[in-house]
Amino acid sequence: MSRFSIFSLARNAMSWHQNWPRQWRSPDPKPEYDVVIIGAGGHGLATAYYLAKEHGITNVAVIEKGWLGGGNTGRNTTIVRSNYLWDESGLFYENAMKLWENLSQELNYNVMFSQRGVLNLAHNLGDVRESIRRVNANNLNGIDAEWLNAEQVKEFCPIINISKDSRYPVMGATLQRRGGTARHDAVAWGYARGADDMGVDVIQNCEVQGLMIDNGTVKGVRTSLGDIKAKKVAMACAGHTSVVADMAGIRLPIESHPLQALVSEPMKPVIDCVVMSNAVHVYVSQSDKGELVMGAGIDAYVGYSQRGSLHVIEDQLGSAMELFPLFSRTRMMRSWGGIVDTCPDASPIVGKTPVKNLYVNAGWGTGGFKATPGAGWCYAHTIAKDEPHDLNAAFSIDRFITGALVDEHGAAGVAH
Amino acid sequence: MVDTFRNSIIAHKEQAMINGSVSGDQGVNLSEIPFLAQVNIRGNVEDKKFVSAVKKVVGVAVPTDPNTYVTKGDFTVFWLGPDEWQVVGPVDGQDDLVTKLRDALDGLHVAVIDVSGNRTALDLTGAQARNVMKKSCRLDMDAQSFTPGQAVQTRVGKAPVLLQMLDDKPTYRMFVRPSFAEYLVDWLLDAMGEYHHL
Amino acid sequence: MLYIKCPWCGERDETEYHYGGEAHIVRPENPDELTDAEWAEYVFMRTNTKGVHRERWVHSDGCRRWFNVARNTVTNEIVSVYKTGEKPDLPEAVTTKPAPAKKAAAKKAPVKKKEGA
Amino acid sequence: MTEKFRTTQGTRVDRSNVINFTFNGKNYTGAKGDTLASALVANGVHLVGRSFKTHRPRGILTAGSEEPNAIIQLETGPRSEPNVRATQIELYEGLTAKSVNCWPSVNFDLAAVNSVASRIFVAGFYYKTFMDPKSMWMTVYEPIIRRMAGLGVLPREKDPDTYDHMNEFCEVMVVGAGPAGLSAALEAGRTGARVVLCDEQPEFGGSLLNTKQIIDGKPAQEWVDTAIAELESMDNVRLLKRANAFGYYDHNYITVHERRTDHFGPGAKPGLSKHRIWHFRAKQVVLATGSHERPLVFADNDRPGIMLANAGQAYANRYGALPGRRGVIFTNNDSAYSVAIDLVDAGMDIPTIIDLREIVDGDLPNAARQKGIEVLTGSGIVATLGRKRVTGVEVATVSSDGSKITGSKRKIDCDTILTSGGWNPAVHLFSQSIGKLRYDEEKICFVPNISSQNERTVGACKGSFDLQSALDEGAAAGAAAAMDTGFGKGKAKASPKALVVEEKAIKAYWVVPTDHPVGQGKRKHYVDYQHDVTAADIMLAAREGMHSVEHMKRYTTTGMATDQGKLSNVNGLAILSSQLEKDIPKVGTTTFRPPYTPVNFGALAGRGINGDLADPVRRTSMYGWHLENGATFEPVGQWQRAWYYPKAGEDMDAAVARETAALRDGVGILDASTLGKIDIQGKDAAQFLNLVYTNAWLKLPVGSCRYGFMLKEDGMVFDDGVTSRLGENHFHMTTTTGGAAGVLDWLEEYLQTEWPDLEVYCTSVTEEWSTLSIGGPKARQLLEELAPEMDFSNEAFPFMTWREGEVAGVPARVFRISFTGDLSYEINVRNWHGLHLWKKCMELGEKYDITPYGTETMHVLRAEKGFVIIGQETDGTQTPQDLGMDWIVAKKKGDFIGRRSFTREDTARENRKQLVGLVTENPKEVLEEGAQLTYERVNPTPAPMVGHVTSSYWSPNLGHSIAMALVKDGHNRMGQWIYAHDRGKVTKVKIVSPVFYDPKGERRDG
Repeated sequence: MSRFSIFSLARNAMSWHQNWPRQWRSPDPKPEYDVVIIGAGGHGLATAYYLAKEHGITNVAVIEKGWLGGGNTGRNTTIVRSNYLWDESGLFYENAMKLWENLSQELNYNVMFSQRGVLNLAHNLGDVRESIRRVNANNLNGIDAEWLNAEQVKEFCPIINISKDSRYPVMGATLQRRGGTARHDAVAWGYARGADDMGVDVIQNCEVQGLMIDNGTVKGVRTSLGDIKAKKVAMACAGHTSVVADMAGIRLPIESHPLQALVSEPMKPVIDCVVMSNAVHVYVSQSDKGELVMGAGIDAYVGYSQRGSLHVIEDQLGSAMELFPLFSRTRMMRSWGGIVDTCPDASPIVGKTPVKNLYVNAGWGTGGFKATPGAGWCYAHTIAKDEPHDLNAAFSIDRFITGALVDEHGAAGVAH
Repeated sequence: MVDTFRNSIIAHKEQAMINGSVSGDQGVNLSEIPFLAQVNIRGNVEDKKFVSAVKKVVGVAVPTDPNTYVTKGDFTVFWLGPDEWQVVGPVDGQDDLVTKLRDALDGLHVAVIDVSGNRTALDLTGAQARNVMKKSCRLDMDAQSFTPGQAVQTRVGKAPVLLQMLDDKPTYRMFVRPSFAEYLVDWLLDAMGEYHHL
Repeated sequence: MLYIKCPWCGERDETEYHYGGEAHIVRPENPDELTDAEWAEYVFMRTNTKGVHRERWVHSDGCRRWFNVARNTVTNEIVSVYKTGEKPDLPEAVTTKPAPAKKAAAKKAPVKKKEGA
Repeated sequence: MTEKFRTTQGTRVDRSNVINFTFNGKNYTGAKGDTLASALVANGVHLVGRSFKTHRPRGILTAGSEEPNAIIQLETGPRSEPNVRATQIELYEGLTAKSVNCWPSVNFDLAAVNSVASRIFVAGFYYKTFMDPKSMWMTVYEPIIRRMAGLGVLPREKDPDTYDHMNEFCEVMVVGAGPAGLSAALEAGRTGARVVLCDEQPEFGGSLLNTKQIIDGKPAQEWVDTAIAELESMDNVRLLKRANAFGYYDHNYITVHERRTDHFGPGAKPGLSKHRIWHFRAKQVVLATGSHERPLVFADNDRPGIMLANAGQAYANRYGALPGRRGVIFTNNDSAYSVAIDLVDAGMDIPTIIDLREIVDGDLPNAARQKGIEVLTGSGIVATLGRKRVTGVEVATVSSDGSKITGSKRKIDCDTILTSGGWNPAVHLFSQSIGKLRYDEEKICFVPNISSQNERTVGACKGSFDLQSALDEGAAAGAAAAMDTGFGKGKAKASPKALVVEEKAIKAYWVVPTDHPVGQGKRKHYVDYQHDVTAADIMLAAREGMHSVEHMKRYTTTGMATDQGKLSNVNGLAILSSQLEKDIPKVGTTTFRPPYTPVNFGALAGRGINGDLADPVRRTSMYGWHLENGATFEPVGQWQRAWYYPKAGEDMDAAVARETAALRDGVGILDASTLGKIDIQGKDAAQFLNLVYTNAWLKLPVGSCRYGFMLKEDGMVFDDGVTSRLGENHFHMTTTTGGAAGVLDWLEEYLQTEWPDLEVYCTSVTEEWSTLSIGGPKARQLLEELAPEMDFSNEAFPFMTWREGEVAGVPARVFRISFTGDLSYEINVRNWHGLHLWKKCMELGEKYDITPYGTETMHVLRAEKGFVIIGQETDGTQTPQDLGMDWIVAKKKGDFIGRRSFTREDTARENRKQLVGLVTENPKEVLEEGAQLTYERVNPTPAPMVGHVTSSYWSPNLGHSIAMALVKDGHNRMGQWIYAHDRGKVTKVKIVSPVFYDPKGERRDG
């Protein structure tokens, strides 16, 4: 792999950039792989990368019905944080955070991970109580978290309206300084390039049409490009997990919902951090291009349409205007939808399935992007060792039978 | 005897409603009609005993067409659901009405509940009233679609209301829960604002 | 903004309703006789259909009735609206009742072909 | 300064109506009917902006909303607006605007030094660098990038303008008021159906405003005028100008953004909303959105003075503003020839037309030749000259495959280049409606293929570029659409006859060669102007493996600028596919998402920019009194509840100390009206309660009350409340404030879907009743005065019973229940009597020093008694057993909602987190709610947390702090010392019973 750097850029500039190699190949599927990963989003590609890097398993295919990184990886609002409430989630996301912090160097691909700080606003006494509870849990888990009062919030994010008469008075906020944003496409591309370099086949425009299962053990996948044998098959297909799992006769506690986001026209910087408010379904940051990147709430109904209803955005912007009055005169330039797979306890499922050698990584709701490196890392371990890592042991399907849920509605909620 | 103990929850908005109203034939007028008698009836419309008993008291059979109301004398009966109606009568009429209904319906599987305090009423009337409603309500408000004789449960602004089309002036009557009343008044006055500037 | 026809009140905007999740999941008669897994199946497991999905809505701002909607979750086309206890009139391919995993998988094969994965 | 380029013709401006405006600090004049762009053109101003990345000088490229270069900051102060397209803003007296993203000025822009480094600034360069040293990304690189980025500047003040929404319904919605749209609206309108016609322009007519076409032997404008007149005469037709249909959502929901007052100037129309969003629910939709001209991609095709051909035509014909003195035209199709002819007629010198096609023999080209215009065939512009304004071109014959220059170069002087690369139907709304597109090999563009909603596409938007087809298709679609909604017979009357000049085929030619290979020299072929994306960038992306059109777009940022790819998408896609040697349809299509053009946040929020209208604040009947008497409020859901009532000089602690004391020693009064209340009737009512509550209800005597828990099927507590038996088959249920609506929906869900045979009716009466809670040892005395007829003795009116009677002269239900542990009565009176009763209580209670108290004091008092609050002691993960309330779970009554979950492995676990009380080692120390708990003082990281503090208060009555907490295995650890952690502070605490006060319950009887 030719290393990226200012020097390689300069060198290639001399030859008018004619000699840059492909960042990844477009191989035809081999008849058999040790591991076939379904879904070339951030999670699938990261899993392949760590399978190769950490476990030396390189005979791996990542198959994708569309284009790599084209699902939720390329549709989210790029927020990264690890300030989750429960030990299981907090430690899992913190592991991801640590991987984020070196990801550009690890992948030799600038994913523009920008730790500009994430504020989670509190608008009522219940919010305040839960925020402090979460800050303390984070601190004891070694996750950076602070509680700011309204004035400190104003100091950190000067454009925010902390007036007491506001419809949504700001009573304070939690701050995770190490939280921030990243360039979502670059994450997928960086992992794809890294995995490809270690011999992983990333096969795009290859749609899964069935799973080959022989008395309770998965043997491969049937695809639009023909059958592919596999010793192990790992699902990493987010919103479509139920559809693929159904091919194996597996039912999951997952519902897929439309989740909308939008960007404004690019403007000179007005907000330098990430602000999230569960209560009013607003979360916003400003991209390096100057666009306000905002997310809305999840549409209530099951949907695979990658489009939501305008009223969700209208209501969200009403709330946003109360928090950031100056947003009123900018414009929505583009809006879009993703399909988020949600679990009843707002926590993911990462582990084994009732079918031998078939693995599932799903149910991320709105946490998927921020989890990418950690999910890939743990999932790779789970696949390689055929048992979950301590960090994802709690996120099994069984918890819905035993009742040991990891209820993150408080901390995850609609927030991203 | 007149009840001197009662207060409308939006009594303090009276002046604002007067000031916010726009006079003239292109105007629009907002006012409160407080303290109407309101009784909620649940029952089985298949049961002839139920239907006739109600009719005996209020003078008219409960409407079975969704989104409609019928008026007879002092009483107006609104369809709220397949087994739910609301009778609206004159101020102070509720006690008598409830007693008569409970007696008439005794022994049937019904519910007769005095809900006179559960909603107050706002009248929006005048040439611009329809436009104000179009700004406020997601239903088809055009003259051919929503006509006198119709009433719907829906939202005006973000407030749940029972919305009655009274006449072609047009006049809309909104039955709104007291906790939402001030919000609804503020919303409607805001929506009426531009007609001061025509 | 979906436009949903309440079986009683007629067509209203989505905002007047609340979504009630997958339809036709019947509460077990005797929960005590179920294994934990069977109970979890009732409480948590969902079909999450890509394609025509039978789901429940309640007309919260209107008549407060719960009813069923068959909606294509890809196009949002509403195929059928029917009252609780009624049967929808749907093309055979999509009327297979979601339920115990394996059977469902086998049965729903035609749907899958149609909808793709 | 006079309008040097203003012609005597130009049909749509009123030269006699002179308008003064300022651009980049200089004063100019324009005419009524001008856009800012046309006025600038009339003044010979073309340098209007700088590109996003390399800050190259840029000029006005288009005459419409797709403009990528002429992006300006309109006005200053609170009404300033960033990123306005000069081509869209109508000129008004005193208009002030300046270019964005350039410093110190658009003429001399320091950041233009970027272009020096442009050789490094290729597609995706930033993914390849700025990585080392790691620390510099946040400290150096990114801050610089952020400073450079962005276009306009947001005003800091709150928006002084207002916005609103309108909800409308119609049978036929027609989008676009060009020839096709006008015909459609006419035919549909004539049937009497409700018809809406909207167009983003201030005038109807679409392309006919810019061209000189003939309909029925007369100038097309005459037909337009009569059509508009007829439409205006129809009551069933709504006409919306300056109204951009920006979204086509599910179920024929079309959203339109109308700019109501912008053309009058800022603040000129007080009382009127600046913008309005229209929500249209249409039975049928006709899309007549026209098409966008496509630029040709050639060397240095971005200099000011280079313009789309149809834009030049619009400026000359519509606005009477010549794009320049001497222009050449560069095309691959016939349409540009009519532009040449019009411009010559308008007085511009057009010496040459450069045509990429070898054979050019259409009627239009020949007409142009007759006007003495030289036509160079098989030729292309291989270089352009000039910097802040184009000064000339180099032309040469080029190979038809685009690979190279085949002839010798020839220089032509000019100040204007008008280019046409063909046309892209504006299929954005069609695509939003999830209609499927098809690539048309002959027309070289994407056209609508399969509709997915009740919609028809007509005219140029369908790829039917000639006027007659537009008229015919529009009329037919209008009539058919109306018929589908039950209006008319579906037959359109014969549409007028347009004079159609047949056009010869267009030639696909995606990149015009220059004297060095594309990307390997100084000359740049721009595809996305605003983002400085060149053909070379796209080719690089392809080389690097970005083979999906989406990868290419994201890697190069093609189509991500404010025009959202209206100009660049198809060129970009075509260049990518030729690079991959694949057919365009194989490489991909372009998808479009709302909005069609950007829409102001304020407009989308509508009245909602006023937060109090965006989300209702709910108030009780006593709210006004609380306000007047200095209450501080706490938001609980949408409700505003009195939190505490500070007297002069009191802080919260002092106020709460005073209020709690009153409750324990005297009498206090609380507004509890927000509790949910549900009337439950029917012969199966008790049985129903047995199913939804954990405890038993069949035997509850009439006149008695009982506290209950509701669980979800997962066995976790989700609501609680006291329910009273009013009659054998009649109950009055109360719920939490936040839970009210949810609980009623949930009860109905089970009644209607699971147990339809139960004879039970549930009705919300939350707001029928105002609820006052009167508590404290002196409560009984006060009640006896308030209601002389009633007997409040313990014998006649024991704890957990209710009585009906007259209180303070009004009918009331009095419930003897207590959330404080002390003697307490909850009085329910009709909502409109609430304020009266409250005042009466204050009046009669004065001698007992009656004290109004708020939610904070209520919370302290209930905590002293160990009563839980749903949502504070619970978070959806607690069973009744966890809360130490096994007593509330009936063992024998059989099934109830959630019961089965108790026996699941984790739920049955002995050592779950359980509710306990905590006292601090130092009794004066009050724990922080949300403090986390550990068994040991010193812990590793991560520390093993065993629970958290749910409630914590200073208890004035007990003289020490109290707290409630959920602690792992807490019930077995009474008396043990553990540790509370709050942001570094560690406090030693003892596990005790959560009942701190009057454990025997002796005080509740007074």
